[in-house]
Amino acid sequence: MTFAVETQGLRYRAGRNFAMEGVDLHVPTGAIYGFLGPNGAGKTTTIRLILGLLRATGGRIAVLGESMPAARVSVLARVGYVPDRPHVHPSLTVAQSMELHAAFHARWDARWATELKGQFRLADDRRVGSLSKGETGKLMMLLALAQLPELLVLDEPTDGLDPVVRRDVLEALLAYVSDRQASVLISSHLVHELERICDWVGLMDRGALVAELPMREFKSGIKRLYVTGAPALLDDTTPFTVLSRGPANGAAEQWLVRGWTPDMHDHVTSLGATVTDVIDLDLEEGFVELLRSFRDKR
Amino acid sequence: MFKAILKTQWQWTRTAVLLAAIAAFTMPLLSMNSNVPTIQPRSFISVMQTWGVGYVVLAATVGLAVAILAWSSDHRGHHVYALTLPVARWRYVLLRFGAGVVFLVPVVAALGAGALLAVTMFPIPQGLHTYPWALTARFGFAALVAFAIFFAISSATARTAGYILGAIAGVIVVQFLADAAGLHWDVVSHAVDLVLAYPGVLSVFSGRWALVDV
Amino acid sequence: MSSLGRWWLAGAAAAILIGAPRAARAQTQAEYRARVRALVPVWHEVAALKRREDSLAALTLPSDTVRSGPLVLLADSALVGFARRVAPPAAAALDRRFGHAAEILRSRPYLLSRPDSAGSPDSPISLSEVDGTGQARYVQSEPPDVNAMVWAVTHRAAAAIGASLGGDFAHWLGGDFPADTATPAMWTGVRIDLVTSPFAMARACYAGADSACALALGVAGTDDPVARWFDASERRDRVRHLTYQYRADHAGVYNACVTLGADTACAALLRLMPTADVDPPLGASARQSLLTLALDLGGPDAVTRMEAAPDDRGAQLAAAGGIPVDSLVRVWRHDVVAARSSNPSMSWGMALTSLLWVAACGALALRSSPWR
Amino acid sequence: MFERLDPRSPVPLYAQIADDVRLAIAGGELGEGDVLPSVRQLSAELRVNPATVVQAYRELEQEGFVATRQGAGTFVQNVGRELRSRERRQAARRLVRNLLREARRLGLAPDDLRDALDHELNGGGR
Repeated sequence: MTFAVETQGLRYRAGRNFAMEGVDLHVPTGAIYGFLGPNGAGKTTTIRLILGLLRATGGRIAVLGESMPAARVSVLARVGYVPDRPHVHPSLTVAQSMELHAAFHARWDARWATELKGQFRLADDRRVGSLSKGETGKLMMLLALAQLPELLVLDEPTDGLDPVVRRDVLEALLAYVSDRQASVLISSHLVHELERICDWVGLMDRGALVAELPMREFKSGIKRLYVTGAPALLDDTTPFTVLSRGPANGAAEQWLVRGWTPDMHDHVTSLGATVTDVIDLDLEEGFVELLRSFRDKR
Repeated sequence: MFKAILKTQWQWTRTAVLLAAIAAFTMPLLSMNSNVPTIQPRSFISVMQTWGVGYVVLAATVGLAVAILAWSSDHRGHHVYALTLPVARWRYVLLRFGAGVVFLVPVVAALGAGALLAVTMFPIPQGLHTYPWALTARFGFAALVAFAIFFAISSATARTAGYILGAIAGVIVVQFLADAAGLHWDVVSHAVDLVLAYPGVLSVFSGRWALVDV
Repeated sequence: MSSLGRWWLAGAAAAILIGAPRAARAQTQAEYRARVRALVPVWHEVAALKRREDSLAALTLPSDTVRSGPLVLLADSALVGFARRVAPPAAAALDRRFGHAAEILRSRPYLLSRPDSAGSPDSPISLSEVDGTGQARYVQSEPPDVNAMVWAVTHRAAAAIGASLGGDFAHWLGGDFPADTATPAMWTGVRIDLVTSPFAMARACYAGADSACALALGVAGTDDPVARWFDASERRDRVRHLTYQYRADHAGVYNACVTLGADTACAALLRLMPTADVDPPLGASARQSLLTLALDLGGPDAVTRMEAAPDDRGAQLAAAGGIPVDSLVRVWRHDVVAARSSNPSMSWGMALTSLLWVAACGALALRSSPWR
Repeated sequence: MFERLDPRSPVPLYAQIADDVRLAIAGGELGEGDVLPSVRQLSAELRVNPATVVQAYRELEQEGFVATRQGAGTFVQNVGRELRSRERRQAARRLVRNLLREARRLGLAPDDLRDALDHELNGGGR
């Protein structure tokens, strides 16, 4: 498997309160990678490290097969970036900022840019500073897309946008991805938004990568079990991972497990316990549970 | 690429450049107009010297304005946009720098035009000489130096600007302490001399800045 | 009182005693008065000499004397080394400039001392000489520096040598007797004076009229300087700047000149002033530069020749320079005009330095933190 | 067609999309020769990963419901009556399975469900 973004032992320190230790991130080529985590988890910092906006204190970063930040010029020519805060010059008009962007990106697709501008209903002569939040978001997405990137790095691209704009933006993004087979790294703390579009998920908290796995595995593998008569200790032969255990109603216990398949009932039975119920967790619940177990372990 | 930078930077700089060009054009004319031909050469020259301060201030102001405006928009976005452009950073800095230098040209040209017009329009006391070209050249170099200095400061972080202010404050504090301790160190004027005397950074600013001189 | 002083007093007394019998033989009171008047300068001279003697005695007389050519430096033991380093270059400079005329310095010793008794090595050293009034005048050299002291000694000595040319010459000169040879800075200064002079004659001189130069410098004799040197408006301007005393004494003429603008009144008022009080249009620095040029041309014997020349500015300068005064003035004007620097406000060096600084600042900008 | 798409369901999205298409074919909503939306269109419209749509279409193709012609699009195939009814049956079973699971969680007995079903089928719900 090749990776659009790959980090090895990425380390970074900002002040006394924030440190990243040994983050190994893998965004497979062609995947839409949902980068999840609560606010302040280090998502934006990681993205900035990947794009060479910050300098790591340790570790290696490879983007589209080239090492960062050594190859930043050729890498950035192939990467579209939508930052968490608008970065386009506010005093320029929409047309001017497109022109400026086009001047720096050799692969700029002017025709598609015009098309997207119409689709997003952005007026040429509006100054960027006077655009609404939604319009700014659309303009930034337009700029990132029309440069025809192989990798899109989107940092909370829909945060604070209304549903209509969010829909427009995601539609344009998905259309581009299906046309160009581009890889996408999209960070968000709005989990449900990523649920339908991502095929990989990375979960970050407090400067560490908590989990990284394909969405399918994430969704089918993480379950909440209600178990009665559970033994105090589980041995190494257990075929699934118990992320957390806690009391439920009555004598039952609540287990959060990963890697569960229905045929594992037998194993539980062999321990003298009974699984009374298996609850599927959606991404958000799984995300919350994972975070909780991760924080408990620390 | 340079064209695009030039175009956008012009957007931010044009008002300042326009005002400065008008000031640069009118300043030599005004300085002459304030003299009647019958006036004594000595007072004529002293008026010229007084206006000389105006040229110095204008050159410094133009340099400052063009330098700050070159970076203001990037500062507002914390340079994120520029840093994510696929262009080597030194090249981007040079593009901004080059655009700023280009914007100094109309101002210097306006001063040159004003100076040439002034020396042809107004009578000059006998024995005095006019220096329209030298004044324009000096103005140009001074504006360029001011621009370069402020460009360097402005392209840095607030912390760097703080260091520079800190260094100035440090000199003053050392002077203050030396005075308090009864030592006869003239730190401030030494520092000022170092900067203003040839070949200091600001040496182009010191000296005679008169359109008409002996 | 030293023995020398006693001898002088005795001499003075003798002079009076010798004069007295003659006075007694005189027939009239008037003759007595004339005699007394004749003796008064003698008495003044004697008294001055005595005061000089006294003040020399009052100074703590140093034990050592350093001689170099005609130059005599007195210094106490702590400063002898310093004096030995000062004397030879100063004497050499004086010899180059004044040759034989410097001989008068043999009887005018200079005193090096430290005014503060502590006498630390860094404290200033003063150069003293005793003038005709018996006052010890001194200049300080701070910090104690051989070159500065050589400069001080040569300049004091030049003034002393120049004084031998008489009061009229000193008045014409209007400033220090030049000790140094001409420098570009001097010519530049004179040129600016000329160009910016408020007097038409000075500017005419700059514009090329040699006769105007000679007049404006005061080296061409004229019967009526007030009429020749100035035009009507300049005369009126001069009157306007007269001292209060003149205005008060000649209020009528003053008003006629200033208020009514009558040029005859202005000229009349200016003519009432002693000739010495009417300064030529070109200032002291111009006249000093002319003398400097004459001395440069004339070599070491210039001052000696000047002393022998008749008491006329033109003749004295011609004697000094060894060329006719017209030629001297022409050379002088040429040097003044040539002193115009090609470009006072910009130079290639300045341009290059500026570009280097611009490049340096540009490099700094490239190195600044967001751009590394 | 895809209104019921539920990303929070444990059933993978591609399976939901495939189910919806199958059902539409089974129910006659889509007939032979009809063109399915392109991957680009559908993924943008549903805001799902294009890969998900591709996977759904691939599954449908393998099962013989659709055929993809290079450059022209994805077309509904002629599906036999038997396959269609089997698909309908499976859809009904899926619904019931969900219903039962929900009922178990709520502690309802199968008889309660049967009663309720009869009641609803007889128009008692109106």
